[in-house]
Amino acid sequence: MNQWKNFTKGFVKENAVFILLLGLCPTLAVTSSAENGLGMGLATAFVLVGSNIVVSLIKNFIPDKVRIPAFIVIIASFVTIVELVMQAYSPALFDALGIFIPLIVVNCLVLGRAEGFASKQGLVSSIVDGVGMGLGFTYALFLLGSVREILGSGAWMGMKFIPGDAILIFIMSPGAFLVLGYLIALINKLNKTN
Amino acid sequence: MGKKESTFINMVLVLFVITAVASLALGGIYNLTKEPIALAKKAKRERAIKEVIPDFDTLISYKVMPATGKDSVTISLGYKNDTLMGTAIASYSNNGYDPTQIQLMVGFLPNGIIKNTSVTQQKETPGLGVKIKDAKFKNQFMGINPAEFNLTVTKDGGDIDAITAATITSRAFCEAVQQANDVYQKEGGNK
Amino acid sequence: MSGADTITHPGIIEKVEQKKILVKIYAQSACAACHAKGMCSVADMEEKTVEIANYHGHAHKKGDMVTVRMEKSLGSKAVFLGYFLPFLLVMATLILVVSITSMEGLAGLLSLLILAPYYLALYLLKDKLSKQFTFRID
Amino acid sequence: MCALKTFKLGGVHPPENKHSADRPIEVFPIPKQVVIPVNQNLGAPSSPLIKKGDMVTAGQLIAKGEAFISSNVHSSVSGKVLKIDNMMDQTGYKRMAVVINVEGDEWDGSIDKSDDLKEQITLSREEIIKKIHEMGIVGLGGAAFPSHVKLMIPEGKTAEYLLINGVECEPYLTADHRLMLEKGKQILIGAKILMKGLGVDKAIIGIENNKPDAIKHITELAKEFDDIKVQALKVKYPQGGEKQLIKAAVKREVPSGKLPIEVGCVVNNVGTAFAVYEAVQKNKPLIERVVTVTGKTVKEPSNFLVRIGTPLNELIEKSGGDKEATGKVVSGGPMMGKALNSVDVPVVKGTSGVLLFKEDESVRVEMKHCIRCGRCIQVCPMGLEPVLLTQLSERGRWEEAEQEMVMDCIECGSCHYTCPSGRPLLDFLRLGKAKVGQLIRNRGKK
Amino acid sequence: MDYFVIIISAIFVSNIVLAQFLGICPFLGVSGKVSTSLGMSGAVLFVMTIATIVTWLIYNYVLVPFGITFLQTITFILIIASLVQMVEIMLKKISPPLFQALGIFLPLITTNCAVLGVALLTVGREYNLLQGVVFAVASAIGFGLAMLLFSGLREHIDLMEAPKGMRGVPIALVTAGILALAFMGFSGMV
Amino acid sequence: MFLLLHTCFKQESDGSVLTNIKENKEVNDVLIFAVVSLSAIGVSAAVILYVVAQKFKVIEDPRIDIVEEELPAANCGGCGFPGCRNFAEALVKKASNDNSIEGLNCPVGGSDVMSKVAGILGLEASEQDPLIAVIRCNGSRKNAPKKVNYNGPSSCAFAHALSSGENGCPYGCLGLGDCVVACDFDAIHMDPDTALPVVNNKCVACGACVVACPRDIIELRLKGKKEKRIFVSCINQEKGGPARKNCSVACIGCGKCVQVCPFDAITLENNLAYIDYEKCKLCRKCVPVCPTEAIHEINFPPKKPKPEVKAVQEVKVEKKTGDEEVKKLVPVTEKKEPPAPETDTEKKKIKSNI
Amino acid sequence: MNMLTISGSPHVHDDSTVKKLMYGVVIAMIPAMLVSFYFFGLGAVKVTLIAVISCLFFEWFIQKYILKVPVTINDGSALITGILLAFNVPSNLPVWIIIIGAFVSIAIAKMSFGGLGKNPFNPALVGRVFLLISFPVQMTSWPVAVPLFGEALTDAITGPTTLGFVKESLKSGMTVAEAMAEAPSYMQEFLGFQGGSLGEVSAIALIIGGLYMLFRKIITWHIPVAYIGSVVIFTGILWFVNPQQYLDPVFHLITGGMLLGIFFMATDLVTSPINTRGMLIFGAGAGILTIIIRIWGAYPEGVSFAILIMNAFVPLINRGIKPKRFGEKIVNNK
Ligand SMILES: Cc1cc2nc3c(=O)[nH]c(=O)nc-3n(C[C@H](O)[C@H](O)[C@H](O)COP(=O)(O)O)c2cc1C
Ligand SMILES: Cc1cc2nc3c(=O)[nH]c(=O)nc-3n(C[C@H](O)[C@H](O)[C@H](O)COP(=O)(O)O)c2cc1C
Ligand SMILES: Cc1cc2nc3c(=O)[nH]c(=O)nc-3n(C[C@H](O)[C@H](O)[C@H](O)COP(=O)(O)O)c2cc1C
Ligand SMILES: Cc1cc2nc3c(=O)[nH]c(=O)nc-3n(C[C@H](O)[C@H](O)[C@H](O)CO)c2cc1C
Ligand code: SF4
Ligand code: SF4
Ligand code: SF4
Ligand code: SF4
Ligand code: FES
Repeated sequence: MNQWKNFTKGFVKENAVFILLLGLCPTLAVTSSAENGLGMGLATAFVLVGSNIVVSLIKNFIPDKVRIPAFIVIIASFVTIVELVMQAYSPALFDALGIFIPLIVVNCLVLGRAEGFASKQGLVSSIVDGVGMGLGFTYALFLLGSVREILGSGAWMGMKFIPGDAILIFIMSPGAFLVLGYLIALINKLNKTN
Repeated sequence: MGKKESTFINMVLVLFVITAVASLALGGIYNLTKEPIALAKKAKRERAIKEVIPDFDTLISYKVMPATGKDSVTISLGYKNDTLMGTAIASYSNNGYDPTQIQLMVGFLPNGIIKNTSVTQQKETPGLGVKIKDAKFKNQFMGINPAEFNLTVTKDGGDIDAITAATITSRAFCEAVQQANDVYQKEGGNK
Repeated sequence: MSGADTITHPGIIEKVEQKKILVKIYAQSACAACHAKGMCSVADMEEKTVEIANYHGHAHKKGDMVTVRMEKSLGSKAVFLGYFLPFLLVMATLILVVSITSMEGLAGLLSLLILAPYYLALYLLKDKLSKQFTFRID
Repeated sequence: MCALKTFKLGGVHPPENKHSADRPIEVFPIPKQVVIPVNQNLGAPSSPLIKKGDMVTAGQLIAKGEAFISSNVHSSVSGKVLKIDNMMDQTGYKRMAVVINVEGDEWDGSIDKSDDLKEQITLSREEIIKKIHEMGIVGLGGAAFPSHVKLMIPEGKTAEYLLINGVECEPYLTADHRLMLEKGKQILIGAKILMKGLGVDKAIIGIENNKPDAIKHITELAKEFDDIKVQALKVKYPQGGEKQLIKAAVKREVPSGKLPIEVGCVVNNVGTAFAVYEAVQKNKPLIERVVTVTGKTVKEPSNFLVRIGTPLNELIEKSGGDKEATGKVVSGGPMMGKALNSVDVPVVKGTSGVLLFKEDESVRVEMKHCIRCGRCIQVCPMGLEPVLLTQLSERGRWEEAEQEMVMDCIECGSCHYTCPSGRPLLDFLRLGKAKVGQLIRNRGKK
Repeated sequence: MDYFVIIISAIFVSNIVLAQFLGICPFLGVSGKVSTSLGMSGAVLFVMTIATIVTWLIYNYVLVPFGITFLQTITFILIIASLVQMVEIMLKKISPPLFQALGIFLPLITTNCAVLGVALLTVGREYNLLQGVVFAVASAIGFGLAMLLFSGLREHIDLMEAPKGMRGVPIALVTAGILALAFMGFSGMV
Repeated sequence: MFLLLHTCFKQESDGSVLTNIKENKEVNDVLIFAVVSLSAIGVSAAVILYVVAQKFKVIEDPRIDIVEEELPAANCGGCGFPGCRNFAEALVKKASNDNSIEGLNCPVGGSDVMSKVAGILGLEASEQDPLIAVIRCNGSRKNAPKKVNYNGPSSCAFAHALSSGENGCPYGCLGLGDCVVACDFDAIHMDPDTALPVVNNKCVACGACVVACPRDIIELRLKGKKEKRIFVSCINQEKGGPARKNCSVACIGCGKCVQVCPFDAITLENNLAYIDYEKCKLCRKCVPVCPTEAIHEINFPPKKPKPEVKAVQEVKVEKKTGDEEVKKLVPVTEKKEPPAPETDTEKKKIKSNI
Repeated sequence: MNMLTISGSPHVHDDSTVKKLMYGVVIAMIPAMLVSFYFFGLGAVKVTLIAVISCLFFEWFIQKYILKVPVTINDGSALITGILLAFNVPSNLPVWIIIIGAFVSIAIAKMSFGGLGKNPFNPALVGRVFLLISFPVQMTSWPVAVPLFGEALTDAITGPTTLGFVKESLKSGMTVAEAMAEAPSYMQEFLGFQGGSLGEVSAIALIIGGLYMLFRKIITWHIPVAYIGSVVIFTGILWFVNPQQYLDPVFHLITGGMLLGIFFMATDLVTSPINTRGMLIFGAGAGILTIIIRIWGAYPEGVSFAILIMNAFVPLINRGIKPKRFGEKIVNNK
């Protein structure tokens, strides 16, 4: 039960993007399509789960004062792994996400979970937390990407359903801010009425 | 609690171990993915080449410096059963709308006619410059003979209809194709 | 006394010593206002304690809520001394060395090294600085 | 008379409506009962010297101001003290007042009741100040600031100019105008006395151009005095504000938070000058003043010479005020005056007029959001930003309001007058001033 | 590339915050007040410059020669993190009052992807050192400009009291969106 | 960690590449370089951070976090600190210095939270009885009809500064709701009929409204057992006559309640009775003796003989008796409108957002 | 006696109201509107009507059903936004695009911030720029102005605006003289014989409107004068240095949306600085930015962007530039 709560909190109550407003750079930058959002979300989730696991495993061996650099190294390693693997097996996505893959390192979400959760909790909880938060992040990016793609390109997951151009601005930078702004307002409202 | 204390030795040691392990692991992964990465890059290039010249089984590539640009272009000759099927020239232009180079693959049939073009890299504005990838624009280059065709946009007196509201990108595209043709004429045409 | 041109912070007196008072300021500006506060603990959110020369001589005791103020111009002066001047130094060295020697590595190294004497100079001037950057309490 | 002068910054020009301008000053009959608040001036309250049942004469001292900034109060009538109690005053709150049942009209013996003009100034500077203090003279321009205090120039400062404020920039009011026409000579002598009290050799009487007869009259009279000049001023509210008047007449700006003496000026109202004349030359305390009763529901807009303590109600009745059609009664002018809870309150030293509004005039226009038009800034004679100050005040951001100089506001109301969104700017500014003032005082205490 | 082009591009055309989406967290988090955002911008300017120099040196003189450029992410972040902490401690040691006056922006910068992003972009675009530094400085100025404008707007919005549902982050994001829209006017300038 | 790497790697790659590792000589160089450089950087970082840590770091007491978790996160400032976290810090600090957290209280969380916090810090919490805000004015439209029209911003603070208010009582509620605005907990709202604020159970006794009211009408009083409380709902200090002139339910300072109170809980000062809530035992003796019904009882069961009558309005004074002894018990249900001086013709709406 | 009313002073108010102000602007826009109807025929009427109706509708809908606040569509501000939005688009813009523009103007740029008076950015311009970026093709094909009522409805003939045309020519290496040879004469432009958005074609109509607003004291002179001044000085210098490459100030002033922006959009009370010193800076900044964008940017027209960017500076200007305070500088002539 508790683990379930642990797992679901990342979706609604503590959603990284909509509620905690963490990792907004990739959120805004790569969500010009649903697919990119999904890819970025999954990449982040992988790093999150991986580093949560490692941190929770070795937390007792790390002196307090080097814990941040140690965590950074661990996270950066996973990021590099994602970078390399994605380059090898999904080069198109890698191109699309560009610089934001290495920037997962500085996503406060990842470090925050490692530092705030995994370094204090056991392995199972950490995994559950990582998966929950990661999927929550992924779903947020996916949602944002979907809205932007539908409005901006008249397509979803690459499938075009209106011919010609849609409202281009939604796949450009102002659109990212606007859509996220109104999504957050909407979600706040839904949360309140619930 | 079994937490290690923050003594100097401890800290250095732990960080050393962590970084060492991390770098080892990464080195390992790097080695493992090196090949696939290279393969992926190659595959991407070959896919582009396949798109612009007829089917081939052997590819011979080399680089030349074009007369105009700063960087070299790669020429790939596609052979099937030792007959030259076509020449693919990876050309580029720095004059797109975005500072990022526009890179194209231009395929010439042995008779010098452009078979097709393919965009391998671009970061033009979505909805505008990106349309160079669309058939409507690209198909203008299919099957033309550059010798009797003015490879510039209509606005500059040429034969190519620019993308609406994206003349700059269209120009850059034409420029790249022109460059490929120049190189082809100089290098590949008579080989 | 006019409240213009000063930066104010609410704080709580931590310690009263003979000649000075230590006041803990609630850092309401950056971290406290940051939504990521709970999550981000990269450098352990820090509480600032400032020293105040107790020249007013009025009775303050531990635990009092007070308002700490510093002249605004000093804030920008601090940014200037702490960041902007060294930044200018680095840039100047870099450009100078590159244009003279056109060795980039050397230029980079030198421009970083120039910071050492700069901060040393600051260190030597530290007493003077401490006098300038004083806080007052109401 | 030289070219029209005025102040530069801001200002508005509301319709003048000076209906009572050609109504001579009428002596108002002594009422049956007067209510004399013991604190009628700006500053510390005075303490009563009499008790219930005492008999008093007109001009008798009944409350003494002991603090530095406070002033004496005299009985305005003769009769029996009914009670000393908390009575409602013009603020609507109850304050201590002396209630006197009028019996006859017996004056204190030392007062020279005659109409003779007494030009010779015999008292010395110190004696003048003392006399003004004793006679309970306060500024009649509105603020009711004890006049003797103004004459005691702080160390290190010197006065250069005496400015006599005959501007009367408030619409409707004509008390000063009539006084200048009818008692011009006395005012000039009063000015001379004030000059002597201040030790200055230059005086300027500022009069707005909408009173050409007063300008002409005073200029004529002033020819006798080569050190008193009349300055005609362009019509613009709030020219009568002392800082504005100084700016207009001598082109000096009183620095923020400072008094006029900072730039060598002292400003006094024409009514004050007249009261000073009477006090010094005739030994008459401030027990009566000119009050304009006017407004759209007043049949005969009038200027009355009224004993302090007379109920406003009687003034309104005498001038034919239509109470049924009246929706608002204002003590003072329409721009700065105070709306009254009730007309059963007495005339005090600071009452310059009673203004009755028709019912439909008395409710303000509907308030909307600020549209940031900046008009309030353009009309603010102090160069403040009322729109910003109001927002800060609404949100309780007092420190910022202080930094934006809310304390400089002279409460002229030009901003509110002109705001197209009908925002009650001055209301919030007052609130802000009160709170910021508190903050500053608390700071001072520590 | 021409320095002028780099500068105009980094400040206006491809503004690091409004067009590149780097450093959004401090952009939203620390922009409530103009004074704070100024302090933050100063710190970013300094750190970004120094960090770019150091990472450029490491990249070109260590990673490239040894063929281990794949380690760039991990080395860069470590370097930046310790650099920031070093500056912090130096300032504190040298002049505690100065440190106090500077506020607490430094730790915040560690997790700021703008610094790492600029370092990565610098090596990714194969700038030489001077170009890289110019790019970093211009990016920092662009960051500062965006921060400054945005904090001004937020102070204004704060005073205006947006409708309940939009208050806080949503309205800030909408404002940022319109700001980005306005900045598109600079496009095509390089 | 290796295991993990291995698994994740296994998922993503095909076996053929694995064999490459040993064959490739260059590969080992890369590995060595990687390890050496990264370790070097890592160790230097460690050294730097060590120094930093040595000279500089303040380790926060981990209990702060735990305490903060317990706190309601309302950040209302009711405790006197800028935010919940600051309060948590103060709690932990005080606990470790003085071994008690006396004097610190979270009004929102109440004694529940405080005892939990005390538990965390290993201390006994001082039991704090819950308080609630009480409106000490009943000068509703009916009881104190309006005499003038207020036409200004909806700000009690301003109206207070401007004049004595619409109903002429210089002490009473102005009805413009500064307290409502001040309350972060949605615990006060204006009753549109009476134009008086009403406090509901959401009140956490943070005191924000007490500060906001320019007339000091609101008092924090003991919530009382079963939420029963008795208080004088008036703060008018005028003498009886003037007070009654404006408001029919004003305390006239007759002192009857003082005499009748068996516990000496009531004091009379400045023509005004005040019930000390610590002394009051809720005996209700004072309620019926008050000639003006200024004493309110809340949440009491109705009195036995007339169960259908609402407690608050149980007694009604016969108007204009003058003699206070002659008063009747009149059940409210039998009455129509309480007699109010009929000068009020116009129904006053609460001034909209001025 | 009646029940008296109490309130703080002052007790009188001048007769200005928000409504009067707003309808004054509407009146000032009438000449330009008539000119647009004359030149672009029913297309212009249609665009104007749709823009106005949808702006009013969105404002009404949002206030009534979403924000649940009193509806204020009568105050005229949404009407202005609608007209100005129409003024800023070509007359053959598809209906659905106009509706999107109106939605963006009202819902995003105005109501999200709370409505009249609270928005930091000019709603009509946000709408227009949004459309310009989202629908570059539709937003930049202008029917040629045909001074025959009804004729242009067929909208077959499209051509660039004078500004776009000249810019394009200059870019492709022509000199100013060559480019201008084919452009309409200044007199034609002044009267309105040129392609372009609805409201921008006739300089004279805009000037009449602007003078009317100045006369009625709806706007002050500061922003227009600073704007025009900076444009004239900036382009004057460039022109002086190289008249072959840069256009003269008069051309810049009377072509494109310059005058429309100067008189009607830069002067929006809500989104410009609140004090006159700030207005001067605002106007000058907008002028310089307009020219920078016109000459070096991708867009031929820079007015909208320049004003929007300056809108973003307004809070800083308001904060930093204070009106001249009384007693600020002691100017005592002794
Ligand atoms: C945000 C933005 C993005 C643009 N993207 C492109 C683009 O990708 N390719 C392009 O050729 N023009 C692009 N343009 C337009 C050019 O700057 C320029 O206006 C246009 O290419 C001029 O050519 P035209 O004659 O086709 O309109 C863009 C403009 C803006 C404002
Ligand atoms: C806005 C404003 C308008 C004023 N208008 C007048 C006026 O018309 N006539 C006048 O005598 N005093 C006016 N005063 C009062 C003067 O500022 C000043 O206090 C007075 O002239 C001093 O003279 P007194 O002390 O004799 O009253 C005004 C004050 C303010 C703030
Ligand atoms: C964003 C953008 C803005 C443009 N603004 C204008 C303009 O203001 N005036 C103009 O004549 N042309 C303008 N153009 C149009 C181009 O300069 C070009 O002349 C036009 O797109 C030709 O397109 P067509 O070949 O489809 O007719 C603009 C183009 C774009 C992309
Ligand atoms: C002089 C003046 C100019 C205006 N200009 C505009 C404008 O350019 N765009 C607009 O949407 N509204 C304009 N309005 C209307 C109104 O101020 C605007 O919609 C507000 O920004 C909405 O809060 C103007 C109003 C006035 C009085
Ligand atoms: S009332 Fe105050 S703020 Fe308003 S115009 Fe007058 S001086 Fe300025
Ligand atoms: S006059 Fe009124 S609407 Fe205009 S700025 Fe001032 S407060 Fe706002
Ligand atoms: S503001 Fe008053 S009513 Fe609201 S919770 Fe605090 S004490 Fe209770
Ligand atoms: S209780 Fe006080 S604050 Fe509340 S409405 Fe009444 S007067 Fe205003
Ligand atoms: S994700 Fe970029 S700064 Fe936070």
